Amino acid sequence: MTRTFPEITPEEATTLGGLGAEDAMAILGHSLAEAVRAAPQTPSRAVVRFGCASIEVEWPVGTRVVESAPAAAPPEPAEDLAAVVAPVVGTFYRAPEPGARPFVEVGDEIEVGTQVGIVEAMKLMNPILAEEAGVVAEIVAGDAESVEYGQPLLLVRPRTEG
Amino acid sequence: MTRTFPEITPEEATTLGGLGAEDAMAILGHSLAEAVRAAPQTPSRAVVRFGCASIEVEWPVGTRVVESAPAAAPPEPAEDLAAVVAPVVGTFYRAPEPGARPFVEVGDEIEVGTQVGIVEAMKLMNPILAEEAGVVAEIVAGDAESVEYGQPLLLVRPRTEG
Amino acid sequence: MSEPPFRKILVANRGEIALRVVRTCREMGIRTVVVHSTADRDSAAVRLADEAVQIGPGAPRKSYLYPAMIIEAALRTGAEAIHPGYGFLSEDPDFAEICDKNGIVFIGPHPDVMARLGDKAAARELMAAAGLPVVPGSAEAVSTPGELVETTKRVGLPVIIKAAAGGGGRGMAVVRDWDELLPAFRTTRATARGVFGDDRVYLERYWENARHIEVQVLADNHGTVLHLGERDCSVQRRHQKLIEESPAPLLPPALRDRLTQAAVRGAAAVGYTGAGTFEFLVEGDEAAFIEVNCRIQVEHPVTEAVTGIDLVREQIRIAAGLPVSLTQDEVRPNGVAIECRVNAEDPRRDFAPCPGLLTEFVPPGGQFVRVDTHAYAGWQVPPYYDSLLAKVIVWAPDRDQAIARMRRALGEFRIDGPGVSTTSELLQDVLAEPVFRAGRHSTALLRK
Amino acid sequence: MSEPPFRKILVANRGEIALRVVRTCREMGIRTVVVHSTADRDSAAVRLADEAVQIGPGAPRKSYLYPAMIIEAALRTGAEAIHPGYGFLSEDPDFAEICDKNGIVFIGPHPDVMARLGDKAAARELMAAAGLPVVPGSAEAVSTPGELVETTKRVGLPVIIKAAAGGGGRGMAVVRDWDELLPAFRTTRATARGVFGDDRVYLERYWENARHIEVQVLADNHGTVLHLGERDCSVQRRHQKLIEESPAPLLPPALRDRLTQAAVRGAAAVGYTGAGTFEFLVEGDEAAFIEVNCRIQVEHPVTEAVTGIDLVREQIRIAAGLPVSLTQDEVRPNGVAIECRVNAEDPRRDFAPCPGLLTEFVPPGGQFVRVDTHAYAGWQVPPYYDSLLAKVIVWAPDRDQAIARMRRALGEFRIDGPGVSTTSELLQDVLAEPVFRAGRHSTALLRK
Repeated sequence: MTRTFPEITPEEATTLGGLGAEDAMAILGHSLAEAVRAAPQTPSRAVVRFGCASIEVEWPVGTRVVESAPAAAPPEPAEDLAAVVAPVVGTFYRAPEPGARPFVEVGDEIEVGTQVGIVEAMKLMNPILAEEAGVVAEIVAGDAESVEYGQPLLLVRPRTEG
Repeated sequence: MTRTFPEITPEEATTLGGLGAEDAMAILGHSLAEAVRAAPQTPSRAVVRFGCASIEVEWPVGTRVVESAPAAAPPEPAEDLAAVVAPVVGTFYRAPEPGARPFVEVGDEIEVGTQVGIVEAMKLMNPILAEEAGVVAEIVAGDAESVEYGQPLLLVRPRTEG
Repeated sequence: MSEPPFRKILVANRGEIALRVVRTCREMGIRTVVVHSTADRDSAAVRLADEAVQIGPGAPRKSYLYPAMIIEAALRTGAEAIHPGYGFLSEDPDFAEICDKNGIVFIGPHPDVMARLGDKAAARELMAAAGLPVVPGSAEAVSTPGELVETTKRVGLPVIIKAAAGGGGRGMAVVRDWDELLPAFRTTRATARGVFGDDRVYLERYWENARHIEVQVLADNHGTVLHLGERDCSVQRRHQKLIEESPAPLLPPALRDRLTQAAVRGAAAVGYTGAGTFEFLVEGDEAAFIEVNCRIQVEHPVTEAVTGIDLVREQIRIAAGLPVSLTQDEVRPNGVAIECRVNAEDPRRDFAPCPGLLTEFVPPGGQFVRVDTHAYAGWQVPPYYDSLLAKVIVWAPDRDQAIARMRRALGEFRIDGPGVSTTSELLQDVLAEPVFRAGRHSTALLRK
Repeated sequence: MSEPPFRKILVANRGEIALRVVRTCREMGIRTVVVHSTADRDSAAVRLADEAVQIGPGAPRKSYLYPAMIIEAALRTGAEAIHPGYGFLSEDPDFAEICDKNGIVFIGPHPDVMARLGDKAAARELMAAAGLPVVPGSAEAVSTPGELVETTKRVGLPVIIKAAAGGGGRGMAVVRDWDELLPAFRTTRATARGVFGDDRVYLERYWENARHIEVQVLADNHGTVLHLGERDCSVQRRHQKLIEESPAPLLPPALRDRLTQAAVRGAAAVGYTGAGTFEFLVEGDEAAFIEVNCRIQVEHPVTEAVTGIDLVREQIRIAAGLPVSLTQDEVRPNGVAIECRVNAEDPRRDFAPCPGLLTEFVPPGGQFVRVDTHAYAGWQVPPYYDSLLAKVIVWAPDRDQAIARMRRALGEFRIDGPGVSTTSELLQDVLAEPVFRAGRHSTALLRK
């Protein structure tokens, strides 16, 4: 009766920093509550962890027998999008040059290492490469927009492993 | 039902990338509350951890099992003693004069208005009268002790009303 | 209210000094941009600034020591000038030059002046040539064991070996015996290479019982060089200043005049501009120049308290080409000021920094007490930076009252948090020490 | 360090002034006893004091206004003197006399002097006799409608009717029309009876556009009477001071001299001792005495900031029979100081006090800013007392810079809590007001 939620490593936690750690944690916490509410039966234990932070709940085993719950369809899992963040302060460009086709569009399949944009800083063009394979879900930074270190540029729905 | 979880080092604790710890804890606490509220049953144990700080709640097993509870003797209620407090700053005396018998002793039955002591302030003898009927349970201020406003002088076990 | 000298200034620092600079900018009607690492996202300076730009992760190399990111942030936000605070890039001539090349005013001396004074052996030569007394030592960096032994013979033991590019008490070793000489030389060079990326070291006579006295100068681009009196920073732990005060207790007036005049002469000789500090060692009637700090100092508030001059304001005005706003005659130090540095360090673990969550943080207040701090209850002290939590500065008409006031102020400071310890008790012990109260202490005070 | 003038002082007050007094006592090496109500059990003054005695419930009548309890606490703890702060029993000659009878030094003027100056009509007579200019008005308390009308005819409308025993802006009414006169008379008397237990009222000419200027004096038992310059307290809301500053802007030097000399002369004439304040109205070149405050004032820090003198320290020294610690020549006011009172009041509900829990409380800090406050995050503002949360005092070399500094300081003050509002925004609005910035405002500023 143990449900596992994806663990996030401290390294990921910091790279997600740009996404807003607060938001991420709120989402995770919400997910826990949602999962508990959605489950036909009280779990024996649930863990949510974000970097060094964790929430952990244990329920006594077998105390509540749910007599009538029909086998409901499993809840749609919360969308787990990965953010590609700005590695430097600079200007984000979606395309290699003005007027050219953007590196990627929403819906594009990308691989690890696919260039998804440029951040120009101190006249240097820093290519932004995907660190995860998947599908571009949303492009959150505007073209030619000023970005800070760690700011999300686009969101990727990671490819599911099977 | 208790498991041990890896300890989080201070180094890991700081990898949350600047998220205010207060905010983090607030968010975590919220999530915990939500999770508990969401479940139809009380958990046996819950832990919230942020770095070195943690909140840990355990629920006694079986407290909410209603149908099988035998008509046990009602639990002894937490002793609800009433304090007689000093109405002024001064010196507390247990007896009307040095060497005389104290107004009351532990175990004495007292009525509303029974004099239980004196607090001398500005050379005025303020009689201390019981405001509740009952039995003297303890005399907490020493004879000739300096007392503040509101300081308990003696404790009374109120007479039960039936 | 007159026009502000700049419309927008970028603060390239963190902690209390970033907040300090933002405060003066606000008072001058100048908008501020604070650049910060991810670890400082919730800092007091970021909260108070008009704009904030996150430039990198917690590690200083990738944020506060990363010139390109800072310049980029300045260009992007339209900042006209950069205030570097102290530490980090504040004394880096290359950074000052990059600012210049990008059309941004660096609030500090000219890069050439900084470069010349930044090499401590060279600075000593320069000041000796300007007629300042210098500690006997190596004329230049010592690079071979032969030079080392020869110089040591000449100046006599004990000696101190220092990194030419060093600062903040790091990269220093005191040698009292001949057989410690070569090992100390090797260690210091290794440290210097590791910490400052420059393994040059120099050597000077070590004064066991010297007092550390420094002179604050202000110099503008119009030929004015003022001094704002001296500070005594003799209470040090491993070359880290703990307590600073002005004026220096028991300093003979003639010697005080010699030091302040030497500083003014030295600053004029190198074409210094901005706020700077000339550091000296004093033992009895002897005094010797050690180095120049080309920036605002941690302890500048004691000078502000006795003179009433906002030093950061003067720095900004000078950088904008304005003249210093007063004359030497108008600088009239009054009373006594003392500063104590309250660090998050654990005295039981040899003063190791102890970052962590501050659950309680109530600084002292009231009459003649100033607190410069970026900390607040609920703040997580990050592990990446120095351990300074707060500077407590008091003023009083005389030194006895100032010490009593400081003891009162430290006594009411409430700081708590899991695992957080501070230097407050050590400071209070020093303030109660008879030799300190008599003003007869030297840098040896905490060496026992 | 010299022997302290007392070994132990009892502080018969609460809030920021109790903390203020405890701070000076600590600096002087004097032990402190703070008496407090149940509502102030967790107050900052109680925390900092050496001893605390709970003397009654939250209601002032049964605690801070209950002489027997305070005396009992003093005798019990062996306090040699009582500092009454401001408000409560600070100007009560009976209380001063009870102290005296019990062998306890009351830190304030002699009871007779307080009694004579406490009756405001009598005080005006006294000062007129000493050659001070007084506002035209009733020579004594006005007790019949006939006297009322006659006096009003003589001084001319508008007039202000004031409780003889009043203070703090209560028991006052301005009358602009004849038909308002009798109703105002009745109301004021009723208020005076209810609030002060004394229905005597007097009447004086009301100056519509006057400035409120007061002179701080210090007088000892050795015949020395000093003045420490003046304060301008013209920014008032319903006779409650909001902003105070020193020196008074645009006050002609000759008029300043007249006022300070009048205060010194008046203090000498009545045999005043301790710290006291002579209040005047000023309109153009005309000036008139209004009253004497026989205690430390809320706004004393502005005088401390420009003179460097700890007024509470002088009060204590004088009460112990010591001479004032400096001469008139040594009093050299420097620069400009401004104080703003940050009250827990709701501007949207006509500035009704709003007690409650402070969830966030981060006072400003940094250069030349002083904060006197007893509040802290997590503290519950009790409903029984005045709404003062904090006094923010700034110093600067000139008034423009002082205003800019105050705006900065108020801007960084973080106060939050469910239901807690403050006067901070109103203060900032006043600071931005052109007429205030020009120093041309009068007590009419907030009357619109």
